[in-house]
Amino acid sequence: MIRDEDIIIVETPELSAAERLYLPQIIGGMQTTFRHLFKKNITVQYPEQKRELRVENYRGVHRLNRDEQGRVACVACFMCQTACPAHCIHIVGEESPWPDREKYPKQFDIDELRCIYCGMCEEACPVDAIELTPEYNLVSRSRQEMIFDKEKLLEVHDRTVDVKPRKNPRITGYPGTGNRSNEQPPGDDH
Amino acid sequence: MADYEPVLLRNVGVDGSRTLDVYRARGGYKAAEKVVKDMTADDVIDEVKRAGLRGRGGAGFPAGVKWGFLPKGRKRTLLCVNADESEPPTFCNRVLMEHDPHQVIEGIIIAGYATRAQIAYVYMRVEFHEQFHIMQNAIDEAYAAGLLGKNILGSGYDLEVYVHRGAGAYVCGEETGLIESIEGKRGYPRIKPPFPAVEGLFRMPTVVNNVETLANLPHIIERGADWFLGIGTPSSAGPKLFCVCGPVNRPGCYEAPMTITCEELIMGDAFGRGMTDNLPVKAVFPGGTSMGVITGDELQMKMDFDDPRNFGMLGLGTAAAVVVNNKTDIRAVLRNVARFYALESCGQCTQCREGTNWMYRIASRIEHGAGRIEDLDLIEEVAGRMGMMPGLSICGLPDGATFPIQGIVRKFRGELEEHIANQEPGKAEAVLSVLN
Amino acid sequence: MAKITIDHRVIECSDGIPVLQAALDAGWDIPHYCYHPGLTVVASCRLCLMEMQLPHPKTGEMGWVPKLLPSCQTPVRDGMVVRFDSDLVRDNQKSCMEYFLIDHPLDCPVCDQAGECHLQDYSYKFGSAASRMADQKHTNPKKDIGPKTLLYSDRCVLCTRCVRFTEEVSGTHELCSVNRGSRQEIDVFPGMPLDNPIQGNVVDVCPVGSLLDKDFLFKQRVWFLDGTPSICPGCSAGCAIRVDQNEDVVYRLKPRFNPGVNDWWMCDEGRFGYKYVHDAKRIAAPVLRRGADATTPDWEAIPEIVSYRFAQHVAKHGDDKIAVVLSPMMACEEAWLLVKFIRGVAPSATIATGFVPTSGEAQHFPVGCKPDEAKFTILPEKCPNRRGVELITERAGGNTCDFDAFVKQAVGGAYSGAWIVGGYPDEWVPKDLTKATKHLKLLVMQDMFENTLTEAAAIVLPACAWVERDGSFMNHTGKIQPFERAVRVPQGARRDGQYLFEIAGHGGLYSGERVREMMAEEMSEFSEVGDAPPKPVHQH
Amino acid sequence: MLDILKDQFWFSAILTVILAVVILGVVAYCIYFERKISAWMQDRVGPNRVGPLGLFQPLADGGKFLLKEDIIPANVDKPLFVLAPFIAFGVAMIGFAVLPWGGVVDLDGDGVVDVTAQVADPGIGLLYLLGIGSLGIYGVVLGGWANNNKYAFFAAIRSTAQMLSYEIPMGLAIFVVVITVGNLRLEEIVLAQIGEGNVWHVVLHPFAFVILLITLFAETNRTPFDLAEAEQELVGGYHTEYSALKFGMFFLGEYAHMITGSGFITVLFLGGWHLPGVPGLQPGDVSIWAMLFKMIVLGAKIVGFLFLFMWVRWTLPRFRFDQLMRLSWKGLLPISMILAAYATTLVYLGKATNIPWALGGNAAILLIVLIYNGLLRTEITGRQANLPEVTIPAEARS
Amino acid sequence: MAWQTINRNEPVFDADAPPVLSEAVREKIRSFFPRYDTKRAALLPALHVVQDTLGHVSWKAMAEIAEVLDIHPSDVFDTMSFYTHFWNHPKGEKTITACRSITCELLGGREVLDAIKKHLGIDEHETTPDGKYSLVTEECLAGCDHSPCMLINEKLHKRVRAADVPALLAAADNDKIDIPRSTLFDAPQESQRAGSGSADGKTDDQVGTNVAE
Repeated sequence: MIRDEDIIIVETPELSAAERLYLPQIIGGMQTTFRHLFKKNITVQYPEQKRELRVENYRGVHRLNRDEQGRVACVACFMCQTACPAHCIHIVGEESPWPDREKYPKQFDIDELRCIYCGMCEEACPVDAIELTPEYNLVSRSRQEMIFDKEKLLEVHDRTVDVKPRKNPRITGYPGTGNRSNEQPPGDDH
Repeated sequence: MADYEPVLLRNVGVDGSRTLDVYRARGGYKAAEKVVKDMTADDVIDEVKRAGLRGRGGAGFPAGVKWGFLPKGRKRTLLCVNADESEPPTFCNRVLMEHDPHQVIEGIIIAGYATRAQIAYVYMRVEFHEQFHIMQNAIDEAYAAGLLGKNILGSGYDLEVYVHRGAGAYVCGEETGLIESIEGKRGYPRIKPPFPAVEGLFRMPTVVNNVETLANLPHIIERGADWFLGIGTPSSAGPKLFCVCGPVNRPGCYEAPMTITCEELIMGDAFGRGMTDNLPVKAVFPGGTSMGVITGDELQMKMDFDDPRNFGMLGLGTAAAVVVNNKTDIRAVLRNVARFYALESCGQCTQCREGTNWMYRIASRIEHGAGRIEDLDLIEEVAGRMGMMPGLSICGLPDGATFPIQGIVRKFRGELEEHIANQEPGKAEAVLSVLN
Repeated sequence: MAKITIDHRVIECSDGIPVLQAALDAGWDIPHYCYHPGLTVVASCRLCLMEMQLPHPKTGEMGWVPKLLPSCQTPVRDGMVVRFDSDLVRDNQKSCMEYFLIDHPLDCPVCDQAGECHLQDYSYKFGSAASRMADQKHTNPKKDIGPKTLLYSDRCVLCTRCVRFTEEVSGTHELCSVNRGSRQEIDVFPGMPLDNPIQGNVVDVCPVGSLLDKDFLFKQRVWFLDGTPSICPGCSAGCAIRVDQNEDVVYRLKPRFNPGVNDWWMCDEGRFGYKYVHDAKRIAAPVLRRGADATTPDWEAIPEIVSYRFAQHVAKHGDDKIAVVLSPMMACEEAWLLVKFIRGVAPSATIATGFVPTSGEAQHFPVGCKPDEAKFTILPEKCPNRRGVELITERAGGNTCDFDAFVKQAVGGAYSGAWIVGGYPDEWVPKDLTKATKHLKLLVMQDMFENTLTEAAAIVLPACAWVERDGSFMNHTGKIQPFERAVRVPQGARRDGQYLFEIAGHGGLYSGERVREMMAEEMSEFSEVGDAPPKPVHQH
Repeated sequence: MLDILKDQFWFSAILTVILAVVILGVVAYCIYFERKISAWMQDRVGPNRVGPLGLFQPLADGGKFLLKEDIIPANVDKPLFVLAPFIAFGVAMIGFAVLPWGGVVDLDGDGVVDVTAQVADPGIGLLYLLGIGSLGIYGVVLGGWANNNKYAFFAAIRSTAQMLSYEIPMGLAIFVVVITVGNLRLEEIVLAQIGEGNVWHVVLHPFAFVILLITLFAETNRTPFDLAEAEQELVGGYHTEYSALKFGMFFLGEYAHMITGSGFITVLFLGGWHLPGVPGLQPGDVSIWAMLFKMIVLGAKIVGFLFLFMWVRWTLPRFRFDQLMRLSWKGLLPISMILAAYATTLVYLGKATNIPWALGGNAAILLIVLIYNGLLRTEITGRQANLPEVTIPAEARS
Repeated sequence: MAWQTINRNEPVFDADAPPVLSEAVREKIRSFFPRYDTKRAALLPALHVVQDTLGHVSWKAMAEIAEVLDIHPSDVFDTMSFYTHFWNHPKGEKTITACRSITCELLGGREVLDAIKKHLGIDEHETTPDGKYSLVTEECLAGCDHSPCMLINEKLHKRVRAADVPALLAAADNDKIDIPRSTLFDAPQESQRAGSGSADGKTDDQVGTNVAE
């Protein structure tokens, strides 16, 4: 519901005679474009040149983290699959073979082509098992290759293990998000 | 009160007081004979009602009124004798059964006759080994003398008395818990209504009375209600057994009218005779732990059914006082009390099952020097959220857990805060972070 | 009927039911764990407490009781006033929810109950955001308490519904609570696991994720599942069930409240008996045989082929040499359509009721009770609609017979053409009937799995499992209960109802309700079947 | 060899071949430059992968156009579907036939003019151009129709309306030149701008030049008038369903059209191959080298216009259709009518080439336009007046 | 570890082994039936008798009690586990029940308990390796006038000091009471106490009927 006081009514500005002729504006615009003809290009020649990512929370290829013992950290809770708006995650859960864990993913597929890289899976994950790495170079020769299975996602983790994706600090620290359980949940600032 | 002549404890100290012969020689079983031969059941109930005998088990409900709740056209009545004395530090029933079992049996006969019960179960806690043998021997004696069994004293009244031993559960001292326990189930208190008087043991109308209550009956019948009312105050009439223990010079069980004060009980010559080493009193649990705590400044409290409420206590309870001297760390007391209820909660109602245990965890953390100031508020709040008074539980056990803990935290908050302030800095956080 | 006031709203309810039940029926979401309408009241979870006005013991005047009362245990009285929306009540709920979670492991992500867990729901609705419990949690072990059930005792809230279920409904007493206080757990006696024919219900009555089904364990998260109201075809009791499926895969069956039939329960046989639905060996396409070669015709051509073959057969051999066997696995509507078709092409064709599979005796629960006192019964007749097809056969009039008679006559060569409907999950064809195929020049076989009859049939039509169809079953008491389609048929197949609808000469899409309307014109029994399934009186 | 060239027919034939090759090349590189210029204007690099500086990009594009699957969707009008791109491209190409590329030429230096550096020099060259130019729309309309696609059809209808609207001011602007010169031969029009007392028509009739320029944008479907292929609302417009070579034909046609249009406006207003005061570019210079020089000059002027086309495209946004119509009918048409009338008056007065008279008239018209725009056109008239008035509460004004 | 699963499908005793309850014991249990309306009510007496006879109530004994009382073994397990008095694993010949009620604790109960632990080298709910002593604690023995106190089997020892503990435990008849015993709940004559070691030879996991602190 929009409150009345939030509505700002903008009136159409009155045009002057010259403006109504449009020509000065057109000429002005053409001057601008002409000037840019001679400006320095800002293009980066991508495969040869690579630029540092300026955004820290760039959302690129997913990775499936490993725990301290090198096992997949995922507990197959399907939260990411539930949160995914593009329905690109497919999990098959199974009883885990390890004594300290109840459930683990027998199969974990992400269709990177379907994915819209919104990062919802990352937010939804209760054990920080799925994360979006800043890796943006994602190419393949077939659609099949772009469906990343568990092994491939773990490989991404091994490759990017040093990168700690930066997350929205407001979201971290809910009780039950693994290692941060003692922090107070957000609440007052709502 | 030195001139008070003990009634209930009159046979204590007499040689062979446990035997039928001695008991009879000292005037025993006259009341029972009078009742079964000359009185109707209603006469007995009226007399007891008139005497205003209030239950000695803790709740103080008038015994005669309780009997009056029995449905009129009932076929059978069962009598349960509550000898499951588990409340720390109460031991007056033990004293009664140990020294004068026949007095209890006579009370059972009178109560049984009044309620027209054919069977009486004496539910005795399992730790009373010696008392069980004494009681059972006395019952055997009574059977042999025709005081129990078929056709008591030729009156045509039949009463079987069975001793049923408990197995270590405080909650079986609650009347419905006791009933469930006799039925061979876990001692879960039942939801009321229906009250046991309507539907109790084996779904029959049942009366549950405390040993001490029953021990009063022969004297009421024998000496009359007026005599009974002449002792103590109108609302707290009759003789009462008081226990006093802890670091006092003469711990024990004493009989007195309910006009004495707590101070007298501890300091009086006829009673506790003062504190060991004359240390000041820090706190007293005057009615068993579950009734709550008073400080050393509140010793003027009268030990009757009403006055304790003015001191933030649940009631008189079992009138067993445990004294804490000022050498004692109040945190240890808190933990001990909390542990008792955590371990004895039956686990039926959520608030009690989880709350008592939570309180114990907090209390033991505080004792180990890892408390936080907010823990005091928390433990007080948790304590406030249980019990039958706000309607949150089936039985009164959580009320009993509430009052001592709330009392300790409220009345000794300064000391607790001081302890917390003086404990090793950061220990609470360290302990909590290890825990989680 | 009593009139009571809850939160200023006057509701009418039957006398003597608990206030909680009255409030639930009237649409309040009253939190509760230990209360279940099918079990005795223990009033131990203390979550449903409300403020109430009760008559004063002495004056008889109505007045507010100063304490909270368990609404599950207080029966309604006329004129009673109850307050649910009050600070006292909310306060209790909030603290109570905190207590429930004191030792709870909070492992919702791996808990199969998450999504339909009342610990979650109530925490969200009535609880507080954070727990103040900072001390170490007590962890109870996970127990394998039976061949089909797991017990996660650390998630348990000790409502003891499961224990009461085994005591009061199944009467088998496997479950018990052990220890006391906060160390209390649910357990079984070692070596006497929870293994009775209706044990699956303990999973349903469990309001939290403590008792879990091994069959469903970790298979799906419940929020992905879509439930469809259905009727169990396992026996002729006609238990109302819910089919939970996701993407056309049935993951589990759950009972639906159906007063007088199955109440809140269902048996394990029915619960786990749906596995054949996803059997790879099912017949998924029609087969047309001419001599040795078999072809798969288009579904569009089927009505014409079938009608033509029957018409030709009637012209050649006469219409009294044709028989139709109606399987008790069929829905009433399907049977009716088939009868209509056959009577259309061959008015004096014989209509026989199909093979009725039976197994053992009726099992009544609680174990050892008298049949008329049973709270739940598993019937020996392992088909859902014997009475339905019998009714339709009877109303069809003309030549009818039962299955044994049909087999005898068929072996004797009384028929030269037959349409036999199977659809049984298990092997069913009697040996004699196989022998009779040599007499049958035209055999239309409608079945789910290959058997000797489908091998001999000229036309094989795939039968579908009940979850793929819609229609109605008539249970052993004669109650007609509709069920809905839950999943789509396997690729290549078509719903029985649809092709029978077309073969019977109707156009458009088949729907059970539409056919029932047609049936109601001649069979009044079917005029009021289309009602929605009864509203669940109790949600969990 | 030379003798054969002296024959106008063979000369024209060879010229045709050369022109076809050159113009196709230019068209192809137009696409390259279009992309390059747009990139530069947006501070990018543009195509740079194929060959040095990306110069082979047009070849790669052409290869792609040739090799891609040529889809003819079901339910299209097949003959028209196939025909439309060829019409669009072909019509744009044949416009070059009448452009006077290099004046007259004396091939062997004998002082006798041998041939005209023009494929054809019809007396009605200008009319030919106009006619052919209008035919260009045929490709668009047919394509849009044949697509059997509602967006394409919308595009076709739009094009038709647009073409119809802009041909009138265009015709009137050309009329100004024609009436001034009094001849329809393009070579003559060029010559009329050269010599004593003659100036380029752009000096004489700047207003007419501007109008012709604007209408040319519309005629060639270039931004800001490319409503026939407005991606936002019409997917791809008339060529939605086209792919591969046929799409390429449309593409090439558009650029060919641009080149034709540029040549056209150069000839009409910018003196064709002439540059004042530059030796070798005067009517008297008839050597073969002068012809080549003239051709280069004309080519340069065309390239200049092409650049202008691109420049405008990457500067201005697309018009809305109602704006497009309003501009034509309410802006260009009245002005061009006044211009035409004024030019006619000048001719009648015999002051057709009198610069002060001509410029004075133009200035007066500009004044009228400004006065009308700035002072008079304050009221909303016509159907717009019936629109409900939006009232804004006083307190909401900020 | 919540994830480690206890398997309850396998029996913890051999069903074919000879019964652990003799006919005399069964008869003793049955003798309680007339006292109560239901057979089940004889469960607590039965458990007392069995614990008296065998020293503890093993799984097999529970199953046999259930058989005698005509109830399900899980009901026996259910009820038995509620009460702290019953042991489902073998206990020592003498059970030391130390009181840790508030009174005893105020008067040195903790020191006594520590002394017992130190002397026997066992912790609460444990049994000495020689099977002689088991140590448990009780919340209150109702002997507060003689605190600190402790029970050794049936004998209540009053005003125990930590220093007395070794001597007290060493005394041979520290569990003898000087009161004529009633035989009501006692084991039938012919059976002897099993002492340590369970009758079915199996030790089971601690589903403990004794609530650990």
